[in-house]
Amino acid sequence: MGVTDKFPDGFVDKIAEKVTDKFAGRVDLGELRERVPVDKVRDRIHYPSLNDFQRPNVVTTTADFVFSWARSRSIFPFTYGLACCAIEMLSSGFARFDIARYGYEVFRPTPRQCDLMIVAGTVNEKMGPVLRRLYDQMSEPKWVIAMGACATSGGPFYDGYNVVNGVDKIVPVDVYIPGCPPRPEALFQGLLELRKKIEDMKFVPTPAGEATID
Amino acid sequence: MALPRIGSADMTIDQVAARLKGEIAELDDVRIQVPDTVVCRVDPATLKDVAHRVRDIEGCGYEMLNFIAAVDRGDKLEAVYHLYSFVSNSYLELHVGLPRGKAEVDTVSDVWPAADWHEREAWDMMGIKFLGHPDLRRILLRDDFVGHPLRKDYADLVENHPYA
Amino acid sequence: MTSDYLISWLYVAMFVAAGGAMVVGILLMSRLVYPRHPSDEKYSTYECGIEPVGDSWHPFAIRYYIFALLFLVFDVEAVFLFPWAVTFRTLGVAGFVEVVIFIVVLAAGLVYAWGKGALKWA
Amino acid sequence: MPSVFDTPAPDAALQLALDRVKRSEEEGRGSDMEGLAFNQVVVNMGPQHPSTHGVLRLVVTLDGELIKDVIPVIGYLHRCKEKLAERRTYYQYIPIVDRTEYLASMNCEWGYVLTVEKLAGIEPTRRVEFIRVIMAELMRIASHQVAVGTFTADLSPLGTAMVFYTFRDRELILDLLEEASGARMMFNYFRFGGVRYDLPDGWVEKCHALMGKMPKLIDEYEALVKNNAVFLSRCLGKGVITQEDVAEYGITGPNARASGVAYDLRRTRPYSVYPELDFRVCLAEHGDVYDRYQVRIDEMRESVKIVLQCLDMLPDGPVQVGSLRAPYVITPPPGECYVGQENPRGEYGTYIVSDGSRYPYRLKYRDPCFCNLQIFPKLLRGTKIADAVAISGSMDMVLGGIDR
Repeated sequence: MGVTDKFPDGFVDKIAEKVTDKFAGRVDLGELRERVPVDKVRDRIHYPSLNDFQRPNVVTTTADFVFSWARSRSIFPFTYGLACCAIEMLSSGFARFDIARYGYEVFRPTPRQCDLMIVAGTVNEKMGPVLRRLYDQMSEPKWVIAMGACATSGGPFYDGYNVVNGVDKIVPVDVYIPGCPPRPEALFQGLLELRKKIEDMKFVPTPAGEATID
Repeated sequence: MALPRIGSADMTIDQVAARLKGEIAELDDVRIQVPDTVVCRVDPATLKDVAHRVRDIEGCGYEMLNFIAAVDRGDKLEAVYHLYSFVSNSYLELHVGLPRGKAEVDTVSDVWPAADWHEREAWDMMGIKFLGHPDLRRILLRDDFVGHPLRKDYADLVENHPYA
Repeated sequence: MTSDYLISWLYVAMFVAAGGAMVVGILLMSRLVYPRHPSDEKYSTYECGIEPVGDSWHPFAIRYYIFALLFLVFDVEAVFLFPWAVTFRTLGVAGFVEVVIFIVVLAAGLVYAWGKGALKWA
Repeated sequence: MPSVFDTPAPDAALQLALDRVKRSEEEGRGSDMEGLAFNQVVVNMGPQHPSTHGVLRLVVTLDGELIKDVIPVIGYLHRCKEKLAERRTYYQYIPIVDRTEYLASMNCEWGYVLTVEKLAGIEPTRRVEFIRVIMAELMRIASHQVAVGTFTADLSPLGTAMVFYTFRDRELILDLLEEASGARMMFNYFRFGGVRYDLPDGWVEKCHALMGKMPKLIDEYEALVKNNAVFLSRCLGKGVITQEDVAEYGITGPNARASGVAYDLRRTRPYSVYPELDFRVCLAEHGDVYDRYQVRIDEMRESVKIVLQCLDMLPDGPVQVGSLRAPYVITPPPGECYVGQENPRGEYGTYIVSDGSRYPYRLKYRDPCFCNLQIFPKLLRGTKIADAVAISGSMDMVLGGIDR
């Protein structure tokens, strides 16, 4: 079933003619916005996946073991430094405290290539929508660490008129790290807490009420 | 052109104050805040003219604007222009009293380009409108923030906060 | 006699098949495993956290084309140097001289482009 | 739920940039390319960008590689510090002042404490003055190390090596500060007329040892990038600040001294015991990106000399004026006052209006980075994107101070 015959008739050559206009002169392609809604196409195609199993079996449990081991040992954090905690996060990346010992030293500036968003600093209401959009643009599986008192609950600026009291009002948070700013060792303890959390992720959780062996 | 060497006109702070009082009549209640600041009040209407003349007095011209502090004095708002002079190495504070309801004053961003952002911040925080300012927008708060938070009568409403 | 000729082609076929199978296998396996939550926000363009405004479908400056062209020439040159580097020892001096001529010709091209100011932006 | 495809409403700064582009195209100044109608792209070097060293957003109008216009947008870290001043007593407010310029919090505390001491008429003891100078100069070295390190990290491969050197040595200084005050970054160490703790014994010898090593370490930094062609070609002659700009835009600190303006508050408006110390005000003459880097390196050496002198002249005596109880409740007489203080980034001070109660009536920060940032549009117009990264790195912005 070719792609073109799904469209109303004449739609494709309308696009072709528009495109030629575009390069010939300056025709605004504004109305081409409602081209094929991409998410409809994506959802209709269903790929087989490990989550389709109802009960955990030998395939999913080995996959759990391999993937949770791989995911927890090498997370790419997202350089999302806001305030003073960012300087502590920065100095935890260098020689003295060396985040590389845990495998987390690859700090990625774009949300596309990272798994862990460390919110290091105060989030105010002008930064809220930006933070939410960056969180949405990260690819699954993704986690959030609220580093420092400001990200956890507004910190010393809790009664500011412009301060969001805690990042969990905007994004779901996995690990909270107290401190203002938390020492790099505290950040590493937060990362190890997150590692425990990732290690018991399962593709197919055992149904409730069933006994588990381990 | 190079700036004058700092403190080259070695005048004491009293000579500077006397010079200012003599040169510019509109400055009233000129007093000295030891050790290095001349404080005076200026009428909002004559501010632009005073600003031009204060900067261009040869001998102790105030070329640099440090900051503009917007203070809510209860009955009236006040803009404090804090200036620095390289030649006489002294500070000058111009206090401009503004009525609370219609707090408007001429901009000085053409006299000192540094005033551009300070005025935008005074507008954003205290609601003092600067007439003739090239681009008077909010500088620190969200564009859809309601009210001026540093005023004493600012009511912090819940609707004003998307993530309350 | 022809059999070992065919067998050597068999090795090539097996090599290509293994490569292809590995690529397809990895792609399929990843589809088997990764969690999929497609959403519009996720597929919005990333511009430092701000919603981009305006259409990105418009003609770019012509100078980018010149830089792309120059890059392409020297990229292809690098591709030609790889096999030479592998058999460098067996080719002896003649091989070396040929490559030097090859590089000098391309370097002349670069010098010409440099002289014409193609590398300077404005 | 708004679909991704309908064009979102741009916020004020983006709208302003789009209007300027539309206006420039109507007047036919669309693009400098001879006769080719390439329209200009408005792009965000947004709040989350590796090279802006914090949450500064630049709405950049691009014409190919050249920057046509830049509109800085700040406020993404505005934490309402000036409003919080009205709800904290003078003593409670010291930790908040730490967090304005989080790279040099000792100097910020000093800026605040100087003003309150002048307002309340408190005179600290001589030993406290020397301890304060030592702490402030150590913090100046640490702050310049971060500034120089992250600046060179953006520019050249060897520069990224330099970041590791500077942060390694910064840790040594933070150890000293932690030993004296108990914290690595947010010290809360200054009090009105004193400091919280006296120096632990053995601290002076450790500080002496480190300061003895420091000049050799600074030579190491310079050796990395001194004659590195990539670094020099990206720094020399870029982003020149003239002396009129310094006066017009109120630029202070290393950015002003790089243009030859000898405006250093430790000399022009001496406070504390600086008149008794001899040190050189580091100047340069061109005011380009390289000079700003060079002035910071020289200032690190000067600070080492200052600390060594203070360590030798450190007198004995109490570390707190009056009983330990007195500084907690301070009610300065009604009045207003501003004392500037030389912060690693420029003139930092708080203008405090007090009405005689325990809470400041109004507190206004004079933040160096807020004033230094205003010259960005003038510096970046007409340069290339790569230079914009170099220039913004050389201005050394700390967003905690800009947004307050």
